[in-house]
Amino acid sequence: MEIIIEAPLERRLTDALTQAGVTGYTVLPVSGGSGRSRRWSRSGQISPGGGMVAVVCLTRPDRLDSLIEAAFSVVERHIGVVSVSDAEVIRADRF
Amino acid sequence: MEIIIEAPLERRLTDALTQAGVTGYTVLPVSGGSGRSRRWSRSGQISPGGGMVAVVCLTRPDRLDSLIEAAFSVVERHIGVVSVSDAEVIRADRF
Amino acid sequence: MEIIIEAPLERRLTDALTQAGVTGYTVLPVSGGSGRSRRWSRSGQISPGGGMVAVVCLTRPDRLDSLIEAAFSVVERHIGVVSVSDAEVIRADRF
Amino acid sequence: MAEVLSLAVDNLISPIILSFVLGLSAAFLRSQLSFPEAVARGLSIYLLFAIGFKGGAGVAEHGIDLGLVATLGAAIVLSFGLPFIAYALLGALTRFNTVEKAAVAAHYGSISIVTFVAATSVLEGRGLAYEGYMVAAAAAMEAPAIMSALWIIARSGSGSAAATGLYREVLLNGSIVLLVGSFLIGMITGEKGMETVAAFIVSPFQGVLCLFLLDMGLVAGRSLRDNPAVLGAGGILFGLLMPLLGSAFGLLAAQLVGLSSGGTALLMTLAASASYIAVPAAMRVALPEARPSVYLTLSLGVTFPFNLAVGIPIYTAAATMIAGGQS
Amino acid sequence: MAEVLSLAVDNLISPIILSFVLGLSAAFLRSQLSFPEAVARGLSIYLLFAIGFKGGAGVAEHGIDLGLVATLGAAIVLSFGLPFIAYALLGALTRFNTVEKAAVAAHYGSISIVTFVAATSVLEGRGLAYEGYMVAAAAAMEAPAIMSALWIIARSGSGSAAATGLYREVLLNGSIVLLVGSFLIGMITGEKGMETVAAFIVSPFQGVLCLFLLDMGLVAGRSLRDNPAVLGAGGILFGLLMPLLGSAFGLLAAQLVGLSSGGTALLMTLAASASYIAVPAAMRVALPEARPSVYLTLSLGVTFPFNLAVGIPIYTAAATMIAGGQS
Amino acid sequence: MAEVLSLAVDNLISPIILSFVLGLSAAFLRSQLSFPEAVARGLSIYLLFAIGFKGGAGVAEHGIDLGLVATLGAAIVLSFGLPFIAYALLGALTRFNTVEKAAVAAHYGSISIVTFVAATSVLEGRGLAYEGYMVAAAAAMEAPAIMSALWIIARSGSGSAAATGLYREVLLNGSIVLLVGSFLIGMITGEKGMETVAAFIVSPFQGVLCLFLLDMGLVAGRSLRDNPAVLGAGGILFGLLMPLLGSAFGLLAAQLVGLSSGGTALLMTLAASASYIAVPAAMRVALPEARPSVYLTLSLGVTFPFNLAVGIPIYTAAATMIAGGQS
Ligand SMILES: Nc1ncnc2c1ncn2[C@@H]1O[C@H](COP(=O)(O)O)[C@@H](O)[C@H]1O
Ligand SMILES: Nc1ncnc2c1ncn2[C@@H]1O[C@H](COP(=O)(O)O)[C@@H](O)[C@H]1O
Ligand SMILES: Nc1ncnc2c1ncn2[C@@H]1O[C@H](COP(=O)(O)O)[C@@H](O)[C@H]1O
Ligand code: NA
Ligand code: NA
Ligand code: NA
Repeated sequence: MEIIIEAPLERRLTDALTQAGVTGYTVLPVSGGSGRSRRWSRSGQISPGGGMVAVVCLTRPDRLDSLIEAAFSVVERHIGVVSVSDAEVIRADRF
Repeated sequence: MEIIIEAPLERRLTDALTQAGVTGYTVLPVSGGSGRSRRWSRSGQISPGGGMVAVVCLTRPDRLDSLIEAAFSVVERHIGVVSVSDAEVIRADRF
Repeated sequence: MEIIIEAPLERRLTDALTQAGVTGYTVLPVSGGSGRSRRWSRSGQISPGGGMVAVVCLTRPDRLDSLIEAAFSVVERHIGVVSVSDAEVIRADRF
Repeated sequence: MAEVLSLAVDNLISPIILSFVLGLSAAFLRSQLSFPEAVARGLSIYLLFAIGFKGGAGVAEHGIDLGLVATLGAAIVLSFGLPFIAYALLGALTRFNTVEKAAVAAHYGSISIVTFVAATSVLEGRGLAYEGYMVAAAAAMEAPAIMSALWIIARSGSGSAAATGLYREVLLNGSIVLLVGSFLIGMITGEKGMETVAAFIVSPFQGVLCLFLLDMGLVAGRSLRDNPAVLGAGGILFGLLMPLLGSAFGLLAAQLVGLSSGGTALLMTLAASASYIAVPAAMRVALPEARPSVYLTLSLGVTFPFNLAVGIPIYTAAATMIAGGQS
Repeated sequence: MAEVLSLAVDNLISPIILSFVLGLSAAFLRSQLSFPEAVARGLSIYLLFAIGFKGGAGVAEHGIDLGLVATLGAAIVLSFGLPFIAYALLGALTRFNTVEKAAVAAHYGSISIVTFVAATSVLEGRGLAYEGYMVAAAAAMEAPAIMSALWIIARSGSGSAAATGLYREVLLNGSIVLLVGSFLIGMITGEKGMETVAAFIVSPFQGVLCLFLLDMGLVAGRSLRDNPAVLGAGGILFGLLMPLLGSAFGLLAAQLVGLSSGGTALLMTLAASASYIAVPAAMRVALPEARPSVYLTLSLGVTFPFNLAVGIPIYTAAATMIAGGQS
Repeated sequence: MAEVLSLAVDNLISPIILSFVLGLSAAFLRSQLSFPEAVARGLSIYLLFAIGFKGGAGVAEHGIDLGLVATLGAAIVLSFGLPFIAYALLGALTRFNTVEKAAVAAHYGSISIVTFVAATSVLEGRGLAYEGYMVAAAAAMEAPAIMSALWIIARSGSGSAAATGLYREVLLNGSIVLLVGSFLIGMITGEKGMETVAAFIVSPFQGVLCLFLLDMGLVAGRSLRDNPAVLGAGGILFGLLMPLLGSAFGLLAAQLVGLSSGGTALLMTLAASASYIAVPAAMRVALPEARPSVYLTLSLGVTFPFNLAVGIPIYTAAATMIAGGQS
């Protein structure tokens, strides 16, 4: 599952994911983008509110629904995109 | 769809994608890599020409072909990689 | 194939991948994350040892197994996650 | 009047303003000049630390008096009150919806620390002293306006504001903590501390400010360029009138508290300025329906340049005329 | 004793320490204040370059003597030896497993260059001179401790250490190369070189150090906050005792080598400090089973603040008392 | 000759060159020392702003004269013309294909601003004055060479150059805008402006340049190390001969225009230097078939160190001998 969301919400999202029981997640910086709202870029910004981050979360399929719900409870009213794709995790014993 | 391309072409690529009618895209910074041409790393560089960026674009399958074409018109002669993978977008009403 | 691994091991991993015969890879910076071991974030860190990186590697399915093995020989005892997902590469003549 | 004009011209051809103009021009010419995010944030950390420390060292030198408490009180009242005035003015001038009006109002009750810093450097250029604790007043004005905006929303019933943990986040946001913290350090270590760090925080200050304003010009210019129509004539008018209105309240408050002419100019500047760091981040959390393009373009693209180029000289002239005898 | 106390108080209300305290407090208050990684690394590059250059220029001024060689020898012996003492003390105080004890031991044999830098700035504040080549001693102490730790592991038979290419990596890690390189540049260009760069590396030094320690406070505070229980009482005790023990060996070595009182204080500080840059990175490669939360929290969260606030004044006082006559 | 040698030795043991050598050595030793991209770009922003401002302030002090116009004209002609010479020399010395020869030629017609900055600091070290508007000449030489290269390609019929929007992009690239902008600011604000920012842009300049050249050494060293064979003996020879050839044309142009000896040395340096920022980015867009490893290794790995270590002293000596009487 990959979620692109506004930076000020990062902690709220990761807290929600943790509560929903994910074993881990990874946050990637995003340097710019465009969507319905506007085109933006991180260069020169000083406001942590200006940017987005991408949160990637590998999880078991049966946990997915509760995760999506958790993610949605945070993302819902905000700018952002949630997508899910199949991935096989090699060290699966962890999950 | 994910495109890894030289940084000086970022704007040309996103413009082409926008003209091809994508609803949005996200640009991720890339810190290094290796390909046929050479191994490179961003550290210490001052030239915006030296690096690559990754452009991720979620889109409907039926739009994909025209997008790929648009992306190719830019990427064709340059260094870069285009890949496509399946992803289910949760807020699909947007696309 | 996507591998999230501790930054001090980046070179060892990419060397192993290169020896295993990949045609290329891309390194993305990671700004934070959480896993079994702990929650961490890159902000304010000066130690290159503190962070993680994500290494993305597109490859032909038949090469995958030897790649995974190569990646594992490095990742095995360390903190990190390896995942594989299907992706269609458009400029396939390269691989 | 002649003095205002001379002040204004002097101000306009200072390296600081010209650097901002350079950034603005580069953005409009679509130059690819840009500062890495980390550099921009590094510069802002420097400026906050330096201005806080200088303020604290100033207080250490002159001693704390009742003025500090009174000024902090006045600052907080201003920050609580100005959003209501802004909200009313927005109602008269624009067609933004309630949520957006409230979000914009929060920005104008809060402050822009760079505008404050630019004003201190104009004062120093004129040899006008100001109370060191004005820095504390600036910090005190960052947050209250957000509460007023949320209160407006709650009363109007239009959409709930998600505020769990928000107050804590805002009160402890990076710039407030850095400003108050370095203010305290300056106050505790006083003259002796100042000596050890002056070569870092005093001498190169103006130059760093130039680079920072160059970056601000780039960001402001791009936000204006990318969102030309989002404000409308009414919105732009608001962005020019509100600082003047705000500064009038600042002048009133400064008179009540009995600030020096330098301090008066600074309180006017604070009241006139609009936030573009702390409040936008809070609004993304609390009022996500409000468009960032509206409030960022207004505060960064209209009011910030207005204050920098025209506002500060006006406030300084007004302050020296009215509060001149007191300092 | 009175002098130690006065030194300690003086030290505690310096801008440097207070900046660290500010960072620590911000982290505990869960403020979102943070330095971009690039800024933090930029500051550390500046500090390493400046301290190396100053050391080299100092050597150029006073000439090289046998003291340099003897001091380097003593430093290397200390770095090799201290891990064994740390390992034994950890055995007595904690229940960490062998791999973790070895990893921690490596950190305490190696050094923290920022602690060293803070100590030089305390010495300069007191007007105490020190040998320029102490910087070279610092560089020489970074790596040997790692070999001792791997030797401990190899002997105990508990898990193999993956060390292909590790020594090369450690000996050529960024901070050693930068420190030694700028030391050489300072030595070669001497007074004349110093003149051209003094306005960059001398005057603003203290101020940059403040900002850097502010960031260190943030990072140390977060590591303490996120891992409160990982150390246990025994671990924390180790983090407080080991620097005192290490500094005693440093004092002994300094006496044998005949360092000045300033140099003695610095060698004590080096012996007392624990690495949090070079060694953690090496441990991630060589002993991945050891938890970073253990060794980072100990070295960054316990020993670093201890040395900064309490240790350095003690070492300085001890050095001036014991080596005082020699300088 | 003796003077050239003394100049060369003096130059070689300056902190600036030694910092570059340190970076080069670290890269060859495969040390992991590295500057974050944001720090490197921040340093380059500082250098461009400072050198532009100083140039402008110099012009403000001495007044504008016809020399400025003539020098700009000469600079533009040089930048247009040098690529043809480079292209011919490449044909004689290497087996690169047409596209690659054109791409390399564009680099040598354009300029390296850091080489220019290093030359100004050598001149200042010798007490040689130069015309402030040389900075404008540097900016003027960045772009024309690209047009010559595209013209060569178009005439040879080998592959079309994709140039939509390219000229605009190149003319408004970050370094030109920053250089010209700060030049104008320096010119407008003059001595008074200089006073307010001197502590930032003048005093620490040399030190910042050291750090920047350290990073350049790392980057240049890595590019040499990773692409040892790509140039061939002919390519390397080109990288050493072309700057000498270019500087001769620079000398000629300077004589025609009547520059002072300092200005002559700078124009020679500009003509001798090769771009590694603006032109590579333009080539990635316009001539993507040309390998970056060829032109970057040549300009950054061969010509840049050559100019820094050997070229600048030669150009300075030649300029003082030939143009000496005029200044
Ligand atoms: N189709 C898309 N593909 C990839 N990223 C997108 C897409 N749409 C939106 N985004 C990202 O989500 C952010 C917010 O989108 P929006 O809510 O549409 O303004 C944008 O700035 C992009 O970074
Ligand atoms: N197989 C691959 N997997 C992932 N990234 C790749 C791959 N091949 C190339 N790349 C990326 O694309 C860039 C240019 O590749 P190339 O055109 O082969 O030189 C490299 O620097 C990598 O960042
Ligand atoms: N389920 C997951 N999804 C995405 N990233 C993960 C996941 N688990 C762990 N990671 C990443 O891998 C790193 C190390 O994980 P661990 O080895 O579990 O401590 C974390 O810091 C995350 O960046
Ligand atoms: Na205000
Ligand atoms: Na130690
Ligand atoms: Na040239």
